Amino acid sequence: MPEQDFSLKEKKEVVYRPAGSRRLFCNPDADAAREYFHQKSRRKVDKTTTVAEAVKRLVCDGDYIGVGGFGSNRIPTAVLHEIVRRRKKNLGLAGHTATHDFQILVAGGCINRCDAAYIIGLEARGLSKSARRAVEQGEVEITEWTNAALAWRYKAAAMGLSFIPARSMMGTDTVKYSAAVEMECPFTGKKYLALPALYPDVAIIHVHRADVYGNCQIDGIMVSDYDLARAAKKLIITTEKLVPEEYIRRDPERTVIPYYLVDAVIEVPFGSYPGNMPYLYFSDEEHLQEWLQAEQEPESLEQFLQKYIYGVEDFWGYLNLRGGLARLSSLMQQENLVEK
Amino acid sequence: MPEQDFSLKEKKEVVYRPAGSRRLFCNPDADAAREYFHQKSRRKVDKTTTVAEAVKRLVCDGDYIGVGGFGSNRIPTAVLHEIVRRRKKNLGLAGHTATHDFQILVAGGCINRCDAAYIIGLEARGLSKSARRAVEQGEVEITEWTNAALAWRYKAAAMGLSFIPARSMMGTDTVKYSAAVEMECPFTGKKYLALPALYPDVAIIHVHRADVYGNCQIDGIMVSDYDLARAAKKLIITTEKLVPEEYIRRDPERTVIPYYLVDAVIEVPFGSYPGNMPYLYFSDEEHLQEWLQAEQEPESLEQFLQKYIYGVEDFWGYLNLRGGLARLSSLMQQENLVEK
Amino acid sequence: MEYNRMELMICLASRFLEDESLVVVGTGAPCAAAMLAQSLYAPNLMIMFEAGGIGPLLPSMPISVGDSRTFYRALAAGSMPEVMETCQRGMVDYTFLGGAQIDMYGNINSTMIGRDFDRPKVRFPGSGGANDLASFCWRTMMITVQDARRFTNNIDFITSPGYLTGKGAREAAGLPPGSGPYKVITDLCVLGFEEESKRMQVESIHPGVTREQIIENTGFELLWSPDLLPSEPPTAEELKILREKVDPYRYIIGRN
Amino acid sequence: MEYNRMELMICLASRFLEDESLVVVGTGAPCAAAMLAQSLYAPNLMIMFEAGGIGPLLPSMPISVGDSRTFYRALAAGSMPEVMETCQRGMVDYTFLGGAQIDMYGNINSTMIGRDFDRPKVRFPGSGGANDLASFCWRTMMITVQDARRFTNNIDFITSPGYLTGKGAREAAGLPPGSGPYKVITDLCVLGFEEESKRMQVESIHPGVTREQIIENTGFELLWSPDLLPSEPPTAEELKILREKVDPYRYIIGRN
Repeated sequence: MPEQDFSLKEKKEVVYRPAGSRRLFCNPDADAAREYFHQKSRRKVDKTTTVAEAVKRLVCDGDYIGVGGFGSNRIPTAVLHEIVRRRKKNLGLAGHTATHDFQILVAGGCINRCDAAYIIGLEARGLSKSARRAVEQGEVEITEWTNAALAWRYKAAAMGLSFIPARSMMGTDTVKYSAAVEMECPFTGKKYLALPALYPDVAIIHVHRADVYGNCQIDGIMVSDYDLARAAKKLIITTEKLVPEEYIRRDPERTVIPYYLVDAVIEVPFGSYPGNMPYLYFSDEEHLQEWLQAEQEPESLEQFLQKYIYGVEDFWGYLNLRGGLARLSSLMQQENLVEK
Repeated sequence: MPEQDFSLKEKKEVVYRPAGSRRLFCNPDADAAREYFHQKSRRKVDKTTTVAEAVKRLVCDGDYIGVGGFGSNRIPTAVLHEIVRRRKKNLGLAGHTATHDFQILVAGGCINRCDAAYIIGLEARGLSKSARRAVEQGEVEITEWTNAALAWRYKAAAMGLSFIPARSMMGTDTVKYSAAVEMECPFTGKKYLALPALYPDVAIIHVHRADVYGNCQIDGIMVSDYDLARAAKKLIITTEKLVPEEYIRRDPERTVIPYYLVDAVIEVPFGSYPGNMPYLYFSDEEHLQEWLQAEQEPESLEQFLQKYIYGVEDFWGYLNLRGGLARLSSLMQQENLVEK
Repeated sequence: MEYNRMELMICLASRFLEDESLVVVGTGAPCAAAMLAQSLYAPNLMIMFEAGGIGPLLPSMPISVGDSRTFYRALAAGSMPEVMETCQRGMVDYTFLGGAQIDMYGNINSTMIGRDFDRPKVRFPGSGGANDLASFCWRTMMITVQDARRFTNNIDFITSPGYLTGKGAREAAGLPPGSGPYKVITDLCVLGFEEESKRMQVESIHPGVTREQIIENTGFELLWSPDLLPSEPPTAEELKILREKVDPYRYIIGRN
Repeated sequence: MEYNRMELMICLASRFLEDESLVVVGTGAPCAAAMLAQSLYAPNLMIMFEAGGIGPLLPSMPISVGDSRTFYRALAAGSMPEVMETCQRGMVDYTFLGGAQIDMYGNINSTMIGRDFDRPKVRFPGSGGANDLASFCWRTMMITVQDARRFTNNIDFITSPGYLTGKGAREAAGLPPGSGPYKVITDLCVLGFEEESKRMQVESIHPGVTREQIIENTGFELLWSPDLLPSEPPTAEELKILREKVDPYRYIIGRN
């Protein structure tokens, strides 16, 4: 067989071109991130706290946040409500299929910038009127991406890089309104897009099980949370259930988030409601429609937020207003395909 | 807060420089790989076969192969022996902690080129004399890498890319004897290494459980097999146990290799012997020492190979020569820390 | 047998999905078409969802591409990177997209109406995974009602790539060669893309629809296949399975 | 209390590992040092192995960095990319390397002896993960016997980076700033690296060892710390735990 050699034989001048003209909100520099991670505590201590305390301590005005799950599935609703309740301002958001999560944060006026792949919509359920208005009126500054691009931007950060190549977005307006760079492959000379690493200031992820140190298990699809948990500087975990460390050690291949990534752990049963928590409870479609309806007018939205978020002390208050265990029990039956 | 913008504002001329002078054995072009994957069968049919048949059909002289597991742990020994027994020639190998696997293939004279991160040694057990001799005498052409570099080269391929950036190897002779390229980050201007994607012609992975279609579960550490399975053009799976498809569907988060990646499935209980199969059986250290001893002289090695590989019909023959179930049962006890 | 236009589109779409292939779908009509294909034409068509579901036994229509149904008794509950990378690697044969506008090259807008990005007249969700799927999957399909505002060359924003400006343009932009739009299934006709120009071309006309109707409802000049055929209406078997098994609660087919 | 040089080196190394930190170790002495540290000084030191084991309760010394012991009742059984990326991201504090040669900047050779790469006089395994760990982990340590052939500036192949050619050279080469060699623990002394020159410097001398012995056994000119101290010999407690708990079968400490 011929002795083929696919290596680059001599130096080559190439050009990096901005492929998009929009703002890159977060510093992609891996060294800056390394500095942060260098000093990040690796203490293996009991990190359980309350949602209120975690948001107070770890979510600062101006922070850029990443939300786990997939819009209306396995989202950390309790923390999102608390961010609204504490009237956090000027947050940035990674809009990687941001549906109900985006809707909550925009309704609360918390977001002023967004890396958008999917926003405003609630998939098959329709569009959020208030989120749409906020974007149409320029209240939220947008840089465009795609779901894969944001997933890979997390991955680049999780890998400790400042960029990663990709092959989508090219040729479209999506890339023109992004902050990606056009480059070429050093080996093949083919055109590639360079995506900047995305290191969010804080990530919030809802999981099925965690121990008090923050070792976490997630059932069902992972979406992008393996990478998001590693990319984020600060990480807040809400969990359906606290389990002993021994439980984690019994099945170590199930640990997707090890404790040293985690800053706070809060047990919040039904913490993804009205979202769908795989194997536990289905989404409350009736209540999501109530949300969409309430958003038709600013006044009705304000009343709605007053009732369900500002007017209750915590997530338990919200769940009780929503019918408490009776309602949740029917969502559990739906999830498990129990026919009545 | 200031409106920082980390994007590239205008075009920039940069230089790609070969960082190493050695041969790049495999084509990193993602489009060439896409062409292959385009025509690769997605048939969900019973793919069970024999080790002999799989090697005959899927491992061609000259192929570049990737081996799952970690040198002496969860390696596909039965297939490696068959490759030797069938006297396959001029194979290339990804030497990502290649220990006993490398030792077997080199003893059989099957390898003529190797992307080397860790070769020749058997970790704490010592060095393989015949593997060492083959490399020292130039019988195996070497390009240097590191374990992470090879892991990421698989990852680049699994992602469908032709390259991926990395931050190790720089400044050393390791990189000078690699085929990596020095480049810079489009966002930070910092120096990076570009690693070429590695799409092996064939990968061989031993797993704990698979169904007849090739949906696989692996217990314990994954090493690089998630990416290797996706990077390879052809994929041979040996499994400790065949399970019904229903078993796979019961716990879909455990599927690390879906069927459409797989070309052949062979049930080979104890298929990693004398390697360590997590939770099932420990490595046979006595036999690995016997290997190292036999390699002291070419004649003793030839006798050894004659006895254990050429002289037996299949892997059962080898296991029987090694003491069969009595021996295996003691390795099972060792693995499970049963004290006698 | 009577049928509505949604049923017609789903049945027609289902026939284009070859057996033993992989398809990434979203919610709604595409998912219904894939489920129908599995029942009738392509028992080993494997359905994937961009959030990570791979090969589920769908118990009902999902409401989100990431809800529990998308990995119910699945072959794998993976991740978004896993599915997107499988697409980027060239392993995925089909995908379906939707959008507010489509032009004659199959470029799709699902981002905004208006020309000022910072003050869009109407803002839509954006790409989601659509741009990625359109970039990577070998054959992109679309199921949509057809009207002249939607089928327009005056497209405000190209969210997802069709053939961009014509033959070779995808490759010149850096997109993987050989992929691109395949079929557009509307309530009036089935459209493909002419090989040389990569422009949209009518391949079959639905029962009761005239050429003039199609022209009226298209904002750009259409090509017409030399082998123009009447669309085969849904069979009784297709309709039975679609109504009884795929979408018994008429979530999708009731939207007509 | 009597002790051999392997026991001495392991005990000294263990004292450098701060509690609440992460360390990637290999088999042998480094693993023993980390286990000893966990028992005495750093109960929440977390041990990782490059093949994927994270936070095991090690039941015995592993024979491979990927064997079952490395993830026995672990906090996570991950992957090689996971561990390497955790290092590249800057989350890992310590690592230990070995090698056939080391120079005054802490550059390590574990690849070959000789100058012709295609016909090495002696070929060793190569980097494995060593180069990666030396590039990424904040503090790299080495446990080794000291002799003039091993401690040489006439190093045949730089497998893993120390400070390369001195201060700033790692950064200039593109390696992450702030990382690098930290301590070299030998059978004669403990060496650090002088801040300005990044050259190896003796920090403490083991009981019964003379300066002359150290000089004789080093192939390059050493620096001497102004705060030069005698090395603290192993305590009875250290030896007890090392012998009874960490390495009861004397796999490592018996190698003296």
